[in-house]
Amino acid sequence: MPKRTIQSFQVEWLQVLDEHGNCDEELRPPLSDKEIQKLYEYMVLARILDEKSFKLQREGRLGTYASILGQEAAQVGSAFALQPSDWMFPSFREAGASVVRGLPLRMILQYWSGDERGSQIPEGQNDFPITIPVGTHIPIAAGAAWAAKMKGDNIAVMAYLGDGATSKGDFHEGLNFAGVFSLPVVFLCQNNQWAISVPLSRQTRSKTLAQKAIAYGFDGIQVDGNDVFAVYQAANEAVKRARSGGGPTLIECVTYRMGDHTTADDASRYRKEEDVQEWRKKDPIDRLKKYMAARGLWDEAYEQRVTAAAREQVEVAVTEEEAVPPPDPRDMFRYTFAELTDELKGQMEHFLGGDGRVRL
Amino acid sequence: MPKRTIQSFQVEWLQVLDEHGNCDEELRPPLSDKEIQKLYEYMVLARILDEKSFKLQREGRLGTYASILGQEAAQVGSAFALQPSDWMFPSFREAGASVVRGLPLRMILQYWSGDERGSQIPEGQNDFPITIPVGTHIPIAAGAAWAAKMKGDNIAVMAYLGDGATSKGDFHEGLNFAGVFSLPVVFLCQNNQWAISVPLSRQTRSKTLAQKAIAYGFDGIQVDGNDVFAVYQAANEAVKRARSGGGPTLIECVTYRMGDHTTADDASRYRKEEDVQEWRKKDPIDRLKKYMAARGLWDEAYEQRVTAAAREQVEVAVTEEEAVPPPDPRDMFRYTFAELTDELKGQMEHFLGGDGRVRL
Amino acid sequence: MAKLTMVEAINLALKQEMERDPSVVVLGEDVGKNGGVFRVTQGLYEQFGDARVADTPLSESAIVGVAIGMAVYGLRPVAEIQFEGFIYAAMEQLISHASRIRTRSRGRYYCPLVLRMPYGGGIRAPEHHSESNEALLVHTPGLKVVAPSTPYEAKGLLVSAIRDPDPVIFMEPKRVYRAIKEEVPEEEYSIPLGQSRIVTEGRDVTVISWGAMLQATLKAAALMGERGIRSEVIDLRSLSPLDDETIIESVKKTRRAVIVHEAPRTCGLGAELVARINEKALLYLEAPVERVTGFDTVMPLPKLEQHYLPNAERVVEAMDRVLNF
Amino acid sequence: MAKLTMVEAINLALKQEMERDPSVVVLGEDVGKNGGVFRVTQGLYEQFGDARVADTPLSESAIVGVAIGMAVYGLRPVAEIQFEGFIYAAMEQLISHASRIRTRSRGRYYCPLVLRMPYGGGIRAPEHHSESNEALLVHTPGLKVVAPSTPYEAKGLLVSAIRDPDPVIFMEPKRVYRAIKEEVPEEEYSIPLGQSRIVTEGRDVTVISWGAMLQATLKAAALMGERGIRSEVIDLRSLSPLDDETIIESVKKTRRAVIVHEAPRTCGLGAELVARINEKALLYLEAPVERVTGFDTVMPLPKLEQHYLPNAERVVEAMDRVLNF
Ligand SMILES: Cc1ncc(C[n+]2csc(CCOP(=O)(O)OP(=O)(O)O)c2C)c(N)n1
Ligand SMILES: Cc1ncc(C[n+]2csc(CCOP(=O)(O)OP(=O)(O)O)c2C)c(N)n1
Ligand SMILES: [Mg+2]
Ligand SMILES: [Mg+2]
Repeated sequence: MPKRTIQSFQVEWLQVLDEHGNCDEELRPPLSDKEIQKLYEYMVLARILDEKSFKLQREGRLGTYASILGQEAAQVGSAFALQPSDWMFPSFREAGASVVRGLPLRMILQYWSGDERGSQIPEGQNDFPITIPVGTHIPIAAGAAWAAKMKGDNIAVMAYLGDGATSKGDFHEGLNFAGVFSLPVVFLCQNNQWAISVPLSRQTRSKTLAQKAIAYGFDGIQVDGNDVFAVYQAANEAVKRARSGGGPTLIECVTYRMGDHTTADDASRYRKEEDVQEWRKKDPIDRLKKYMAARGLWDEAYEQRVTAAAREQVEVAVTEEEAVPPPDPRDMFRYTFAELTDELKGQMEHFLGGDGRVRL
Repeated sequence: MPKRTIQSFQVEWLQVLDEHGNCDEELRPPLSDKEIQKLYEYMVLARILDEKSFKLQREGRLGTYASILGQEAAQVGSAFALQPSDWMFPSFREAGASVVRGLPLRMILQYWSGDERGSQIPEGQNDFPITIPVGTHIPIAAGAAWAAKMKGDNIAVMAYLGDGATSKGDFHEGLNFAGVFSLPVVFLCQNNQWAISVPLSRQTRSKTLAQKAIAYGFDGIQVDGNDVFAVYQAANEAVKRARSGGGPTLIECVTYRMGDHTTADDASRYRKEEDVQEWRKKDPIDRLKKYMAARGLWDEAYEQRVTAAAREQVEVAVTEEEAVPPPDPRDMFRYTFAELTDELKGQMEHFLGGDGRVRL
Repeated sequence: MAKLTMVEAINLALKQEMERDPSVVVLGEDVGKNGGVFRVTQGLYEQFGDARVADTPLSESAIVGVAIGMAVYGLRPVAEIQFEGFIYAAMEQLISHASRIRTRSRGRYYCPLVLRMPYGGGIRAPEHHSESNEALLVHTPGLKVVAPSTPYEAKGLLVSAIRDPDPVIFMEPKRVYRAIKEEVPEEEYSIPLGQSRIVTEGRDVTVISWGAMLQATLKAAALMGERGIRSEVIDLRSLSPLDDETIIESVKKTRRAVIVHEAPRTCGLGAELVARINEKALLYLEAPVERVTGFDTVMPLPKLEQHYLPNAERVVEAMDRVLNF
Repeated sequence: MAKLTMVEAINLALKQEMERDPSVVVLGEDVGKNGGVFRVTQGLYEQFGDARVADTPLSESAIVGVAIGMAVYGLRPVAEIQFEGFIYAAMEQLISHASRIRTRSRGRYYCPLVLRMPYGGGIRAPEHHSESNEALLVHTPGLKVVAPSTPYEAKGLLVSAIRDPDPVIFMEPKRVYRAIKEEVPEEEYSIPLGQSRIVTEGRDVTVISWGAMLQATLKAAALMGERGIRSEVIDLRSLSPLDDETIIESVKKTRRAVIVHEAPRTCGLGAELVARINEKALLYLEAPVERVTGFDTVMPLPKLEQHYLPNAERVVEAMDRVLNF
């Protein structure tokens, strides 16, 4: 009579490009030179936008901002696997992924400047606005995936989340739904080791986040999140599996939040500079640069061109954003429902000074 | 450069006593003959109470009732592993476990008759009242375990839950907390295959519920839930581990809800009688009876004694319960806070007819 | 015309809307083969199949979250929360997403979701199965909240709710589910959201209620009628937005008002109605508006529930108070 | 006596209560080494260690659920929800358990839990970081709800909240956190729950507010004072239970009332106050009670928030309306 093993599970780790730029060509995804350069250019653009946003905040020209420094590969590599017809659900720290998706840079700045119009995603672009309550977009993404499946649309949905988000009930419920209904959705977790000041060890006792997929009966994989090839490879496989009816995947990108949590945070209160230093050596852009240089895809002139173009793009976006007239306060009311209710009409009129006061 | 396995997990299955009463004596927990008889007697009492409750409901003498038929071993075997100093958090289908814990049978009936006094657990008995919102007691149990740990109390907490409960966010958040803080708590899941009409396959895509523990970095085990020895063995190990600082365990008892979900349900709408028949052969009481008979611990005279005593106990409880005067409507107000607020005093007085009306 | 219960009327509305519009889908716990614990979705699974009538895992937050995703993607989900007492887990999805996706995205995305849930007491149900939590939802900007009071009303309002481009919480008074039958047309009709209904015209006192409380209210009005008091009974129907016009016009006429609801008194919807009457008709009032409500206590288990729930007697007493102030 | 900010005053109360009573423990996101995102728990981790000042996983529902379990087991947990906009996930634990364990178990178990949360707008924070959702909590029987308005008040009320045998939601107006300093005694004192406070006495009009809105209210009262209007400003303090006596006495004296809150208007706590004034002082009123509130829209992002939040100007206008009715 048995005490016997009835289930076995493995969690795999994928790294293609190590921190010195050494690449396992067998594992390397079949990207063209152009595509590799594109990955690099997106990462550079993401970083320059990030640096600029940080500076603007410090100058009082932007509100609270959440830096993506260090997470460029995780974001760019994963978003690069998406088609425009796929849907993307960001958390709140996805400027890099949004850049790849083609969200106008101006809108990214506009959002962080405290203007809802930054979330008015252009028609035809299947990106959801930023979600602030951690993890709550996960079931929504699953629902969109379910709708796509019902409609027979051949698309995948990608939902971004952090290590902290894995503790929320909505993570569990969303992934569980995705498993039960075998939905075309990829959960892209950027394990950057921190949820504000709370380290991963306080978020879970599990050794990996990838293994959480076991609870839902689908695959999880852990990848080097600073290796854009590994991220792209895993994301691409998962997205294809999703589109072809193979169901969901959880991808854990092991990375590090190099900056403060947001511009409102001071990470030196709770973590040591040495720990951050360790991760500087693993910089995702540096290692791709080394690889490209060795392959002849990168030289100083190229670097100059790429950074200059990125700077230019960012500067234009800043100028554009700062030229946008302030939002119309009537927008508070207008978008509450498809049609303004009598009640809201009354409140708006009162606000506008129906009884003699003018507030605009 | 690696694509390599970094984590491996196994889920084990434990059965000690098969459905024919064959026992693996090596695996059998070291219970005395008296204790084995005690297990049997508790199961018989639980079943007789259950049958009576069902009948009372049909006669209009009890409100909606949730039968435990078929789950006696899972409940009795697990609760038997607890000390009085341990804490127990039932879901809503734990009459069997409550019997073992020594909750006056009268109170079990009183609860299902729609009287809060059935939840006024006797002082000194560390049982939580029944929780109706599925799974929501799980974090509360974790919190009690945390408090016990902080206070240095050498106890374990056992929280009961069903297969349906594993889909709730609170299951996830509660087990995750238990893992992170290595809390002395045992999660005892009775996988009875159904959540009302929703079968297990709609609850999760995972092959076992036990494997969900992997997500939280602690052990899960699947046991034959109709085998009281296996359940006791797993529970006892887990409880001891908890008390000695070894952290939480998830135990999945594979069993079957033989009856309707509650007296308000009609299971024939959604499941086939054949499926139920299959499980009748696995009856937890029958198989222990067979084993005991073979060991000389059971004969007809013993059976008569045991059932007669159980019937008597249940009848006394029914009589007691039905003799209890109806609750005082003032109780609605009295227990809202430690002290009646002025507001509630006013409402109670109004209710009592302060302005001339008498309602009592 | 067939006489239907409210359960049957809602079922018919669902069936017809699903036939009309392939983007209407139903999801929730036990809504499939079992046809819902109250049989409201009976037959839909058989007619429309598993893809459009989906039993879900036991996850209220995800039921709402997933339905939001479906709605955003272009479907018209009708999700069920099995009992109102289990909606709290879904509050984050409702408040933080359903209600504000339109305004957050400045109109790019919106959320045509219907969330059905039985609510209210009086059927001797277990704890959490008898709550009346409309105020939490009415206080949430961006949600519409509807509570039908009769079978006819239920069908017409549900049709409007399903066709509405914004999230609508559809609160079904479970005590009425099978308590009354009414002629309900097989043909399509709809009742616009946002409008209350004058059930009986009268000049002496306005009595406002909704859902199951309408029955107690009408009974009280009849009792008062025997004493020559002509009550204007208003079925609120739309709890959000409120139909101020109907309410205020009536109070201006009767100069006296009583509000009846099951929910706890403090911060219940009754308070808002009093506030609006205060704001728009203060000088008309001959007496303080009376609230007949549940108490500020937890809804008790069955043995005490009849003491908690407003009944005709308590409504009559309140009417007496406003009439004899 | 030291002049402290509200953050410092709350911190001091926590420290002293933890010193006094070893069963007081603090838990929440970032409350440990980081000292809380607003630094309210600063230094506690260093003084009391990891066991009594615990950073938790990012799980609002479990933070409350676990704290309930601790409270039931005999501790006095003070849990933090980082921003009020994240409390919705914990509503099920609050409504279905914290508020009713005492009554469910008829007194066998109870829940001396304090849930601290910063609330309200005006600090240019992201979405969900500026909400004012007290009405949801006040509508829940079995919860006490407190909102201090100044540093002195915060310390005294928090001490009472921690010592209270029932669950108390302690809503901290984050806009006030560092905006004002006040003398706060180092010595132990407490302010009883359930009592409002008359901040300025006056005979012409009663103005009721709480939390951060008290500042705008006082400013308005000062402006009106320049015009010879003597306002009676009431700091509500205890949002549940309400202190009817103080409010009603004042309104009976002034015959005019204005209520100021940040939350959306419909079904906000203001409505309840109007309803109580209506019930207990209708005949004294010279004008409809005015509500100066947030709109029934989602609290906007920073670029529009100043349009949403009541300010002194809007309060003055409302006072003018009740005075010139
Ligand atoms: C439900 C919820 N609780 C708390 C917060 C406050 N908060 C914002 S980000 C954050 C940490 C998130 O950690 P993680 O998911 O790892 O994402 P990261 O910040 O590392 O990108 C917290 C606690 C929030 N936004 N939502
Ligand atoms: C949160 C919540 N949702 C829905 C319900 C209604 N309901 C009561 S029991 C039940 C199924 C529970 O299934 P499971 O956890 O497997 O326990 P079992 O009934 O099999 O013992 C449901 C859906 C509830 N009580 N709580
Ligand atoms: Mg993180
Ligand atoms: Mg079950």
